[in-house]
Amino acid sequence: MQPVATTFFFYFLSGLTLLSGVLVITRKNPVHSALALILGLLAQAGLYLMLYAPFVAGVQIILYAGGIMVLFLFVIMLVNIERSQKEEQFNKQWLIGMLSAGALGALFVLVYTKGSGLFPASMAVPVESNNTQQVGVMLYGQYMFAFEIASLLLLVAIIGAVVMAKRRI
Amino acid sequence: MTDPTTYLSHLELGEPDKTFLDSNELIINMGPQHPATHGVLRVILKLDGEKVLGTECVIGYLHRGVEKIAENRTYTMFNPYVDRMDYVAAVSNGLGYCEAVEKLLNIEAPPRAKYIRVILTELNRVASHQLWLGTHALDIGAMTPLFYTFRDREEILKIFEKYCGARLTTHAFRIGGCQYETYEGFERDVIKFLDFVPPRIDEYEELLTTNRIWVERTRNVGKISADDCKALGVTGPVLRASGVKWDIRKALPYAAYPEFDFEIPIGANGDTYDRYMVRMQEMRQSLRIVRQAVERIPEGPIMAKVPKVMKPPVGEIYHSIEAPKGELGYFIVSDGSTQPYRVRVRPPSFVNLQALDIMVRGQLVADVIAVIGTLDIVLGEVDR
Amino acid sequence: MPEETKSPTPPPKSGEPKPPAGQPNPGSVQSTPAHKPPEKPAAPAKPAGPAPVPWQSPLVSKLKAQYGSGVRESNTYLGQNYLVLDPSITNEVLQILRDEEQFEYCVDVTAVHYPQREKPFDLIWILYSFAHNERLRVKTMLADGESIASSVPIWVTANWLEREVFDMFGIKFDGHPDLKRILLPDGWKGYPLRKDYGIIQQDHEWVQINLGIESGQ
Amino acid sequence: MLDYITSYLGMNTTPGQAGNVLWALIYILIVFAGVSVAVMAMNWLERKALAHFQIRLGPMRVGPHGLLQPIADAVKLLTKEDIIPDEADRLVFWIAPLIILCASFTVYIVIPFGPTHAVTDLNIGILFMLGVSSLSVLGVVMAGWASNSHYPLIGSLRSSAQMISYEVAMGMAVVSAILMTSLNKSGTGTLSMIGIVEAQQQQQIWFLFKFFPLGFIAFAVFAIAMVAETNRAPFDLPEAESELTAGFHTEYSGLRWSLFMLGEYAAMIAVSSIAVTLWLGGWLRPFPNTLTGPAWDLVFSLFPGFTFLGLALIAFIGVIRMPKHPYFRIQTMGLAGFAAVLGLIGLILFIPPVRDRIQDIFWFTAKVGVFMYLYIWYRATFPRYRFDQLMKVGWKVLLPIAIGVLILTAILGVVL
Repeated sequence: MQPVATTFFFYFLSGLTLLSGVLVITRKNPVHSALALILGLLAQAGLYLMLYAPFVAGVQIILYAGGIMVLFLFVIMLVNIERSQKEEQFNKQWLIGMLSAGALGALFVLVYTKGSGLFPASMAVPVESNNTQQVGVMLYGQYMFAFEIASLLLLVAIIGAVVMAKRRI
Repeated sequence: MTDPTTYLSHLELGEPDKTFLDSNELIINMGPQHPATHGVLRVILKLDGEKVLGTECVIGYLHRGVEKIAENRTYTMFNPYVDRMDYVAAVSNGLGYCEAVEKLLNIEAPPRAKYIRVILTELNRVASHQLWLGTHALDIGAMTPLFYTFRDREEILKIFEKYCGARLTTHAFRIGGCQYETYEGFERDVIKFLDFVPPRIDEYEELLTTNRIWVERTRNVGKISADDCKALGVTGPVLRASGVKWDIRKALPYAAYPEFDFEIPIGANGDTYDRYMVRMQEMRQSLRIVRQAVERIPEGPIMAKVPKVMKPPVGEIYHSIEAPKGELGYFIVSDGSTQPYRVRVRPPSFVNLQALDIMVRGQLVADVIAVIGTLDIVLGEVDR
Repeated sequence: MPEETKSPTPPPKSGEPKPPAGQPNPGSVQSTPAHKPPEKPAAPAKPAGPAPVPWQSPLVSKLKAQYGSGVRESNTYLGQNYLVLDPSITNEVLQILRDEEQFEYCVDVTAVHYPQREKPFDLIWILYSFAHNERLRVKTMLADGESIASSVPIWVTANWLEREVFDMFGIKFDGHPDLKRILLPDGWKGYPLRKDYGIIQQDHEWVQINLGIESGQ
Repeated sequence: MLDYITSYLGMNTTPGQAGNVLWALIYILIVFAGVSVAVMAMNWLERKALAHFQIRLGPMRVGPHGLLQPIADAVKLLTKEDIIPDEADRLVFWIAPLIILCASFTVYIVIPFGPTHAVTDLNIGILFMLGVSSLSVLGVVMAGWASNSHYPLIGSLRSSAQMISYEVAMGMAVVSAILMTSLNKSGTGTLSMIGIVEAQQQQQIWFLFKFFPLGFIAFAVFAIAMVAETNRAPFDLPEAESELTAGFHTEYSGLRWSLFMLGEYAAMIAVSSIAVTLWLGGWLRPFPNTLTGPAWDLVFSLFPGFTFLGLALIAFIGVIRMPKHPYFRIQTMGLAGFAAVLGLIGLILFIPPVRDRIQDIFWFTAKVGVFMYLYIWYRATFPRYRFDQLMKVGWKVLLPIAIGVLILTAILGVVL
């Protein structure tokens, strides 16, 4: 499949991601913020597609946009929105925020200038047609250990959430 | 017996379940224009998520002052008014009123009139139960039984219409008997109906009785024990479904009921499913009574000798009958004039509705619908 | 309005004049054989009617022994038993009736208004006993404004029934958990089933404020 | 222009894969229009069939046998006043139906009506379908919240909880079908919708019957979950009329409401298409490997034409049975015209080139039609589940079954 208007879509999706990111933190209404976040996640899924990673894009949509964000919305809807709208939008930790943003920016600049040699070149030639298989082989082959640790971590998180939420089990 | 104070219907009594984070209490107003409240019943629900913590019924939207009207009409003139209370079982209302006044006048309807009364009342019971079944099933989400029951109820209404010209508010009986002799072919029509309707009842049962979803929706929903029923004054199929074998037709017989052979179906658990089964059985028993009555209907007059101007002696009387919904009583006080001094209607729906709160506490919103349906209330009777 | 309340109504239509064959057997329902030749017309109900006869039973004697003159009357009229009690002992007697005499089912609570009387209100409980298959009416007389102990602690069902009595007659019940109007709207003025309340009378003020119309008629 | 048409006819892949943007756009238009028409037809069919289940007639007034009723409804809905409640969140209220509509129509891009009759064939086709259709939950949640009213809120909470729960069981059932695709000679599975059907063709078995009864159980799980996923009876709690009036779209009216309905029916057709693709051999005709040979090919290729002729015959009988009263003249003529159009279509479908190209679409549509009928049948038969029971069925019954089937399928796949 021939990529169409790649540059345009890249800037369009990146811009959309940034815009929705800004909206997430500036909207007073938490539901609007969550919706903006969903938009951002969808734009990211588009970016994954452009990186020839359709499986990741699909998973991004199913899990994040379709699943997790719905739960977010769920919770937001049930809390008292009037109160959250009255509260101050930004808290007083702007200095720390600035510092961490600066550090992140510096990292990005570093990667952008020096990055070409940092990553193995073989990773950059995925084959779109069997992308899914590749992900599977990688996940259950090379990164098996990391994958299992992650799953264990998630299990612990689930148990912890249940313990914390349910005072009486 | 349970401590009565636990029933008192006040929203403050319910406490949200604090075990799961901070539960969200919600007060929801169901009705008076809600599709499942069968009229203009308004129920204020206090919810914890979907769990019901308490309810409060707000009634009276259909109040027409029937009892006040009675005091300003003569005994005969008030007769049609009673049809407007439980309008789906108008014949029963009329029967109760006529019998109460007859008792007060110390007269008795002739046997043929009594038989006609029994036939029509029992047919009316079937019609009322059919309407109940259709709407109840519709509330629980089964659409189709509604149409089936209405189709068959139509046949009963046709018999009513042929007999007295009216379908719903029939005004079929008069004080002292019946005004109309049965029409030509009445027996044939009734027998035809009796032959045709049992398979139809099987058909409703086929759709519901063993339907897993139906069973799950109704079993253990709106449970009420026999003691609670008695304490709350709940009567009719609701009481019987809780296992109390009490039917006024047997306990304190009236009209021609002692002459018929029939059974009182009872349930065991007092849940919605049992009430459903009891009513289904009752339909069959009613048909049995009607068949006996039609086969044995005596010849003779249909009207007792009733004075032109009815002036019952000073005194008071309470007479009740087994209406499709429960005990329908009339407490009539006479001051010796042509107009009743006081008519008090003891409406089964009104009293049964009081049990709603205890029946739905701790259940889910969807069960409130099921329980309102299973109580079989008619707001015309609740509010009078 | 007044001519509405008591109009000299001409005798209403009362059934077709068929040969009467009623058997005047008051108060009891007897088995009638299926085919019975029309009997001789029995005497129609006499205007005088049957009089209440005293009701004798262990229950009555027990109550009389316990409360003496508190039990004003104990009669049977048309086969139906009733007690007339003094308001002060009514609640206790009701409690006894439920606990000891198994009148576990309170059928109805209602009232009647007799404006000419000194104590204008009759308050009536209709009770039923499943065990004895027996009905009983308990009556008491109340003056206007006099209140009486609520019977809700005895029978839960009295809750709404008493509310209705309060709504219609303005009789107050002490200790009722939630005594407010039930059929009429909360802000309504007047008690419609009192005899001095006309048939077309209504709370115009309420109607105008809440319904935005001049009159409900 | 001609070049394009010939290029299409010579195409042996979907326009999306061929990179043929114009044809892809035309396809999108055709699919969009086709689905809209199908939704209207479904609407008529549902009302009519439901009515006959319930001893009623259903729509009879607009057009012969109510055939034009969907059009009348559409006109009514479009011209109706569009009410937005004062307290509603206008932006979200406005976006919600669009999201549902987009989500349920976007999935049609990858539905293969035939080996080449799809807009495109993504290699993550089934994943894409599940992902995009899961987005419609968002629309439901937004609609319920934006209405700023209790009933819609509860409706949307129920609905989203329900859709998320059943998506899990549904996904598991789908995975076991995908696993079956990898059991061919080359040993590589696929997520592509076309690939899945081709795998069934290759293995000469519908996945419904593969590893009997495993395939069948997975299919049953999916068939139940898809009803819940589309909020239809007996899982229509979000719209439980007797409890929540109309659930999440209580406050909607007119055009916006019709968008919800359009989305719902489109989603019904979409999930049925998934079921058909995964288990019922997609566009494959019945018995493609036992009843082979040119003679059988001819017989099966005549089915579409005969079906339409049969429908025409039914319509014609309707014409004959129409009352012979001047009042019904226009209706009779309309029905006769309808019969003629059906007959004409049937005849066209007998022309060999058309016959060959239309066959796949016909079989696919016929299988989807069975599901549509089932939807109506359920609605006429079942009462409604209660919410906790619904959750119980989803999590405690369907999900374990689906996982069990998945594991067994995997084991069998390795062993065999």
